[in-house]
Amino acid sequence: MQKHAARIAWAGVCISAGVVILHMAGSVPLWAYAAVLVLMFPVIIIGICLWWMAKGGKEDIPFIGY
Amino acid sequence: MSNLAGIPYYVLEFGDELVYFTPYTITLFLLALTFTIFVLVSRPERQVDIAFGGDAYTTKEITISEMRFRRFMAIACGLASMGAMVTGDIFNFTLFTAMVGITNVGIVAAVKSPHVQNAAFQYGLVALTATVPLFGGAAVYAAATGSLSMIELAKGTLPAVPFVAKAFLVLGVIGEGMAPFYAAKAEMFRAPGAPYVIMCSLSSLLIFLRVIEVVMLG
Amino acid sequence: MIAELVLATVFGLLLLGIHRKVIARIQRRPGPPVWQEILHMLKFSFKSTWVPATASATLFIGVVLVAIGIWTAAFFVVFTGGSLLVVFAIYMLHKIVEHGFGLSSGSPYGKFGGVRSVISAASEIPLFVSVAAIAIFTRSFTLSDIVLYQQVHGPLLFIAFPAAIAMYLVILSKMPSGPFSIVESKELVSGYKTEHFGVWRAGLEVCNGLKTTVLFSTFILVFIGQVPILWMVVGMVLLVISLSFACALTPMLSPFDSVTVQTIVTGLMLCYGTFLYVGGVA
Amino acid sequence: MIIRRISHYLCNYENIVPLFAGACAFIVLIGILLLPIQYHNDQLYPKTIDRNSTLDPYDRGGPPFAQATIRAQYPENSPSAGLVTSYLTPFSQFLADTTPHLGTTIVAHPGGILDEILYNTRGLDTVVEPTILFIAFAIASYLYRKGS
Repeated sequence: MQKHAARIAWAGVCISAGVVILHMAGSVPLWAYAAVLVLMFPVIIIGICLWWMAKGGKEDIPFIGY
Repeated sequence: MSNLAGIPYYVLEFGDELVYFTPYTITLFLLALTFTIFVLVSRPERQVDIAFGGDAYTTKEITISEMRFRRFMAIACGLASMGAMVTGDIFNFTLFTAMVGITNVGIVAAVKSPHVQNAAFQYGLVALTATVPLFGGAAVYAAATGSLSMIELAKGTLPAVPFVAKAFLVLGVIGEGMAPFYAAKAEMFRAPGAPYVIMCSLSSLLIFLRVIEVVMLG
Repeated sequence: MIAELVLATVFGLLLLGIHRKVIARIQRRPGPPVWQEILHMLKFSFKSTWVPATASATLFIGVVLVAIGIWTAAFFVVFTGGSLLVVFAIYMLHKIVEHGFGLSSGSPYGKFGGVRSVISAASEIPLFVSVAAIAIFTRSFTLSDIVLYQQVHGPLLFIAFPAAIAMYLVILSKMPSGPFSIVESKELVSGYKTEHFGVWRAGLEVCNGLKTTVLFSTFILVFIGQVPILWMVVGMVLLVISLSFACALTPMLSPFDSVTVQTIVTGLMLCYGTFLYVGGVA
Repeated sequence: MIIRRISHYLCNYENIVPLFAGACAFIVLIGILLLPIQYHNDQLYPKTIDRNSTLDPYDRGGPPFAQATIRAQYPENSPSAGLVTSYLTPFSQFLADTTPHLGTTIVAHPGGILDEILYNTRGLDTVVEPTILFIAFAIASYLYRKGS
């Protein structure tokens, strides 16, 4: 699970970095650059968080009161 | 005010009905698309009910046939709101809006709770009535300007749209989507099946956002 | 631009921390340190995480991604001086995110939070009236045009004061522990956030930080105009302090009262808009 | 307090129907006060009504299978506009020629009329309209089956 998340996060980082470089080189217009970042930013954040999170327990029913 | 929500980036022709994308409509369209995909792939949650005063709790299960029907309605609702987002024709917009209204009732019609069904019934009455101002508004648009195309209206060469037409259109959309009258909609939201009931709220917000753009044209 | 995105998130969380601190000081509590919200975000991000057994898993996770995604988009729109309508469409669609968070878990508390968020959807309508009022003056919805207008005619804060008040109220209704924050009231545990713990909550915090920065900077851009970045920061801090006073000194309204008050504000704004439109001020 | 009373009224969902009806009445009243609305003569889909035609309400003019003039908003998008004015099978044509009654049933009649404007220039409408009907039937039939 965590290895998987790390891979997703790295893929997101690589794609965003690629688009940033391409945008600086002038071959990607601003709107496409923004669109890619809008898609990738959530993925990167959740990916990184899932990667460094603590070991998970077993899933259970939701909180239903004290 | 011609360049209202951005220039149409892309125009798709269906005869006299143009489908166009501006930054505004494309944002709304993508949101509708995202949530329709969620409806398509996600299973409903099992809603937990607590018996107050004790530790007991029960989970509500949704039967397969109910789930299928509600998913179908929710997808139809998503498609209708996508259509309403991108269409460039007043009459077409009202048709899609009417479809949103009817699918919204359909989404909760299958729920077994009488409370939810009562609310859905009241909502259905309003949605039914709202078609009168909705289509009436479109008719006044056509009579006063001679055209139904939003792109033509935005050019500003046609006569100004009368205030009543805009008011009718907004009133119709409010009735179909129940935008500020949320009491009934909130009761409908107590129904289990999160991905589907979210579609009710999403579609009504979206058509409300779109009608704001529409009334600002012309 | 990814650096700006991260900075905006952290700064938004800092603003929320200042918000908490000022409220605490007004109420004569010590309050948490101002960077508490940032620590919060980090803390949640390395807690153990899973999806509740009763949840609708795809929606449960997907809505977190959507929450961050829409505010990233809003950030870019503000950053590039795009259309004000898009920013506010995203603001309204944040409601859907709240519904998604609340309803997807199956928890009754989350459900109540989601239902309250549906009730309070009327609160966003003053916003559109105020946007329309602004457009009557500036004849455009793009932020860059609004900024240009203000360079010629002075800040809109003085020209369209009622619109500023309406938008201020709208921002107030999104702040935690304000008079209109019925979705986060404490009898619902954490409202729609109840079931999103661990990583999912960290994602929600990121969204909140970004949202705060975007909304505040939009307010300053629209009503004061383009100012140097330092003054922008100062303005945002002042804004959050004034909001904290409003939040600390007013009780939370009951759900339907909150809706009624906001509907009345909408009615007043409609009168103002009609007055501007008919009077032909512009 | 007045706010408390208003919100008490609003929170009951049985009150939204009268509320909406009131809003409709209010807007209609404003509409009546703002009369007259100028009718724009340059209409998009003009229609001349020939009361003497046997196809009376549906007759859009022009002989079958010949080109008629149809004003479209974007004529370049519907190149075949006006080519099909009305389509009648020989039997329908016979009925139309001999009796004055075909006009009332023509849409339901097999081999009846094709509404040029609807099908040729406003194609998306014709798709959405039956979809609404279909959805309504689907809801009704589901509820019916659920009851049994």
